[in-house]
Amino acid sequence: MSTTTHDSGSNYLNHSKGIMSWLGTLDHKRIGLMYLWTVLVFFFIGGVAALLVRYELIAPGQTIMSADAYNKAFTYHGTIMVFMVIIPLIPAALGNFFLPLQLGAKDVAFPRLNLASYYVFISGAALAVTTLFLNGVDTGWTFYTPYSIRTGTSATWVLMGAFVMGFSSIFTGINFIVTIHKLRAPGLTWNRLPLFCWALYATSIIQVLATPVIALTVFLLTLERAFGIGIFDPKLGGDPVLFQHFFWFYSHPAVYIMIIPGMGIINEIIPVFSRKTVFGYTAMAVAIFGIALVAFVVWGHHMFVSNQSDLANFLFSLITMFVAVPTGVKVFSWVATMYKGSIHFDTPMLYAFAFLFVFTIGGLTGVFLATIASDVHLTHTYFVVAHFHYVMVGGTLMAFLGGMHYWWPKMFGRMYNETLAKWTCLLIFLGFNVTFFPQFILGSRGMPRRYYDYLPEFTELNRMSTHGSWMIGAGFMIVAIYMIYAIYKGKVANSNPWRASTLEWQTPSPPPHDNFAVTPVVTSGPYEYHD
Amino acid sequence: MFFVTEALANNGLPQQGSEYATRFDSLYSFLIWVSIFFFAIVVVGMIVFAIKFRNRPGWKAKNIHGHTLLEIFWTAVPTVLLLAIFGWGWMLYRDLRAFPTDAMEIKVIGKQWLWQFQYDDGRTLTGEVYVPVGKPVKLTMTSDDVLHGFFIPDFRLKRDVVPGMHGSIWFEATQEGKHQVYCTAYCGTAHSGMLASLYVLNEKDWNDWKHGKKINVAPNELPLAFGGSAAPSAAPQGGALSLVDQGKKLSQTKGCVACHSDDGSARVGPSYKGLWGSQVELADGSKVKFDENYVTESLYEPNKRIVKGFQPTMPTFKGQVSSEDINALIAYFKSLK
Amino acid sequence: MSNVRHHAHHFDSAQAEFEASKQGLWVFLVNEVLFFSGLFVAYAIYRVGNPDLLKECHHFLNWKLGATNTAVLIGSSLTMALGVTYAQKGEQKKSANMILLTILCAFGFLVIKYIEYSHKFHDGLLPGALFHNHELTHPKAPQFFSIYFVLTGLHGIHVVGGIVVLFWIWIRTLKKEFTPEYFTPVECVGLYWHFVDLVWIYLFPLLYLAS
Amino acid sequence: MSHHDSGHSKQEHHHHILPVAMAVKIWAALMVLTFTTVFVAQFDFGSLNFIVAMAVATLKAVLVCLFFMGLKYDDKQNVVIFTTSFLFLAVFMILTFSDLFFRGDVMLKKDEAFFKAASGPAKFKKPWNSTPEIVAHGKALFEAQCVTCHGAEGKGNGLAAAALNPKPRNFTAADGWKNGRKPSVIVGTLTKGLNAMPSFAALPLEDRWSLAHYVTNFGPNIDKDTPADLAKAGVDTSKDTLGAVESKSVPVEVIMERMAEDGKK
Repeated sequence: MSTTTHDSGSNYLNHSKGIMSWLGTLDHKRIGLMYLWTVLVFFFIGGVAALLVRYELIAPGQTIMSADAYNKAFTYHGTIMVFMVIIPLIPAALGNFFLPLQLGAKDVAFPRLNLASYYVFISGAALAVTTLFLNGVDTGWTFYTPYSIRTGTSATWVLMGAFVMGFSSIFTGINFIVTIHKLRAPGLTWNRLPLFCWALYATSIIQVLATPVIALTVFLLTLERAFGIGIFDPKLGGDPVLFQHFFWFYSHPAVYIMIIPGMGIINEIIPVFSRKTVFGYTAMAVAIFGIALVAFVVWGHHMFVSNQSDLANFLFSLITMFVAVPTGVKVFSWVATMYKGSIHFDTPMLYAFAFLFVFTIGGLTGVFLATIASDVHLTHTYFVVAHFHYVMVGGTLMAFLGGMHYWWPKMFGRMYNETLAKWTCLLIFLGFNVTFFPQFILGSRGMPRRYYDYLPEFTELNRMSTHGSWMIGAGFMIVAIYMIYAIYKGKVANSNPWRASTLEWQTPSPPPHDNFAVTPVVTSGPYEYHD
Repeated sequence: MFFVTEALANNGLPQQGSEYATRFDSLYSFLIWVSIFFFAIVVVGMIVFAIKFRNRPGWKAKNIHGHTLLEIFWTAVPTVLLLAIFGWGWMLYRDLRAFPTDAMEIKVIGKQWLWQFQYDDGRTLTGEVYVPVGKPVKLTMTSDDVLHGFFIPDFRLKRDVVPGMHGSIWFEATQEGKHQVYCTAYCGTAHSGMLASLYVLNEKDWNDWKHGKKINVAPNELPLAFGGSAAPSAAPQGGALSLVDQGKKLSQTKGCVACHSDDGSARVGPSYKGLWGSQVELADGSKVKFDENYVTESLYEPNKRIVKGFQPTMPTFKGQVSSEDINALIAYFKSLK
Repeated sequence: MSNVRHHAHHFDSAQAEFEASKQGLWVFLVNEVLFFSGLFVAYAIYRVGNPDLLKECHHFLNWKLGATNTAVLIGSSLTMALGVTYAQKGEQKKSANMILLTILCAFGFLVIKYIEYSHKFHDGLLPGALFHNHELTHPKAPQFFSIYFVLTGLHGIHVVGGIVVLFWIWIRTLKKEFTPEYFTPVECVGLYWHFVDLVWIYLFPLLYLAS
Repeated sequence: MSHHDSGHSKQEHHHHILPVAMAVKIWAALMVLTFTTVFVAQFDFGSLNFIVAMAVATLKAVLVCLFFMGLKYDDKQNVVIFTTSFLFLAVFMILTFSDLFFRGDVMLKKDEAFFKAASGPAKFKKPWNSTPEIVAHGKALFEAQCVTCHGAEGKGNGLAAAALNPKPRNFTAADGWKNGRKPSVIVGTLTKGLNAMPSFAALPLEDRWSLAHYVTNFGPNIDKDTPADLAKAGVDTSKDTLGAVESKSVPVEVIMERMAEDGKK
């Protein structure tokens, strides 16, 4: 693989000065960073909401807030974390930064569209967050009708926000698809494409195909609130279950928008720190696409008890089973990749371990919810809450942290404090399991989700869960501190500290404004290590 | 950590209230063991490889690109297993949906934030329902306002209650005594207060109860958060409790406590505490004395005169509370100084 | 601006940039199709679920105006296609006129729509709760008109958007910014405009001719 | 993916230019097709109309895509991309339909089981003849369904009677029976309902007969049905049973009303 070594002090960070040079930049790396900081701010807000929710639940009865305040707290936690954090987190932030680098391109196909998507995102998010200062919103992030039609809270604003943010997601999708089709470096054939790019490719396809539907759905819901168009409102002869179909046709694929990029990152990390190529490259790539496509035909498994027809229940339960097959292939292949490797225990790899551990649990509990009979008992309970946190937080967030630690030296040319990082990884991993494992038991024992108050027999498990949430919170704080410290004071990192072979490491750290002085020519697969 | 072992009893599932529940539990424990098996493969494999192939002097990684047979194997085996699991789950679900023609039917109405149960003899109960043991019972459910979810963990049974639709579930209880009912579809402020108690009675109690005689079954274990312990009423008339206790019990069984506390803390509605005889300020600014008449009016036409700072969301209890009940409630309110 | 166009730094040829932009637009159209999909699903549900619904309702839609609008849009598609052709040939003047014609057709379409809408408003044929027409008694008629208004409304919004971008390329054509080597914007706006026509090609029979 | 193996590989095919004459031909074709579809719509061929309309529309759409949008000469990638969208539109529709058009017991109107004792084998032979068993059965039903208004002794003095005007029928009195006190007549009243009394058509016919026999027993004297009356009531005395015993489906409003009344009890 050809490496381009040119050494001028100029990089994308110091290439031009002044706030305007950032706000108006067309450089995918700067846009990626702006996304990163913005998303992390929302992550903080959503996280605070989460801690409040957990703290309220530390004991039965009222602890710190009223029932209405609690309903708003979990609504904001859900809405912010889904629409403003996990969906843009990896594709828009890390993806924007590293996709062109991994392709050996100078930028994404449409830099202006890229910047536009950022501002669209900001304005949508602003719309949604404004409601914090109005009378809030208490529908839950699913906006189920008819409650979302009746509630007096300013739900309309949040719906508008979701509508607008949808377009930023679509723009990113369009951009990535074309970039991958048209801007790959010479010799970078489809079967030499890094799996992170494959993941982003699949994600983008979902974004383009699914997001417009939620846009329309929230649009209809807004009209329903404004004029009562009677499509979803039973009082006007509408069908509330139809809304759930519309909602989940997007929101189930959206779950894969959230997790597939995470899988992509793990696919990058494990080979690098095992010093060997990924096990079953083709199977990995195919599996990613398998998941992405099946994602579109399983949404009804969110509706097994919604009074949808038994035929639909049969089909959706059957098809849902097939999500587990490609997922299993990926998990097994990751483990197999380590076989006969030479494993380095750097922080990114530790996060990969953590990912495998929790994601496996998340995946397996998914089978419980795909099996229709057990779903009837478990759905709408804390079991579901635990399940999707194991996948979203345990999966996506662990992968994201892994990616941050993996690429930080490339993004800022500085190293973070390795020892501190490892201990924090352990803290977050433990805290995560302490928080969410008890919720499986709470759920199977019958505690419904979105409960402000609960029977005393659930007290200990809830208290345990709340304590765990503090560990996670502390963990993220520490990460934030040492990462930001690293940017300014961390020791300088060389251009390829992990001796990785994908293209983003073939350019100086931080990368120069136009990525590659000479367009690299690819001659072999992405993970060929010979050391 | 006693509570963990206690929580994990029976795979962390609640008591088995019906024959279906026992069959459900065998599927559930099968799923758990399958999960443990695959989890072990992944995590043990990961740990073993991590130790065995850790980076150390003299050790060099072998570049392995894949192993077709192995990959086919771990694609095929899970597929078969998953299809089997699907089949098992579907068979159980089919039983849930096959309604016996001789099932006794009770109509269920969910409204923010209480459950109403209507028997064919016209008897209407709120927040509690009585069924015979060992007889199939069918609940036909609808909602007055928003989505609700009817969930009986002991029967492993759940279904959304949708306004404008009628959905049904059925069960044949084997376990006498009280079974907790939850609302599982988020329905607003007092969502977590929207509970009910399902009492499974033996044949004798059932017949007594049907003919309005007093019965005594296991007392309701509702925690104070939901209004403290209440003995089930020998519906439709009250039992031989003191008037104040009758009132307290009514305030629980009729679901009042979902919205009105007796400790002064405001929920959806004002607390009863110290309300009696006081001048209540109304939404329109005028005042009214909280006395027998206002109590009665508030039960029959709840939204006629709303206390300042609260929403007109209370359903009418016309036809559900007798004048005896009202007297009991009044006595109870008086007792809350 | 000169007639010689320098392609953006991250493409290695104007050709590559053209191909990329065009594909980008195709992907955008995919997203557009899915955006309308929800409404077509809703439409289908009410049509199949209530076979007599459309029989009754479509009498209250003016198929003559609908047909006229179809003709107008097809005409605009022709002028648009010619606009692109002339742009490719470098015949700026003709291209500009064709684009102008397209814009006029678009306005024509909106005027006719306005006439239709005002009749509906007058007759109380309005979405859902606002519906108050006494001749049309079908219980689901309010839903039908919800779907009618949302579908045609969203399509109308797309027409307005079309007018804006058409105007933009019209000005640029007048400024002679396009050459046989560089006409990407004309091509892309063309694709978009044909898509708007495409949607109407289905809306017309589905809403007006349902018997 | 042959020549797309690398995004940077030059694609030196010059742009295809749609000839003016060709464009005009396509336009003409589209106009003709439009007239066709409008013309066809003037006649009623039943479901055929829809099929024709959709076929024509699709034909028009294909023409626009291939020529005006130039897919015919375009990069095949774009063809694939655009067709995907319709694939997923289809998925969306089909799976949503798998629910909407296959709802089983969910909707009230379809939920026969919602009506008490809707079906099952006939309990009595020739239920139009009064027997002790059938009267006993009638008594049970009466106590479940009727006492709230008609009172336990059938005096029309049940709990709800106070609220009702005209007062519920007093079965013990002989006066005021406009249509006589024959069971067949009472069955008719039970089926149709009268004044404040809702229709009990939800009860199986033989249950209505049982009730009729029971309430006639309250009275001073018992009216018998003549064969003529039975014939009038549509009873085939040659048979053993009343035939179909499943309940007539009752309009939704009636049930709603009834539930509302239950609520008030």
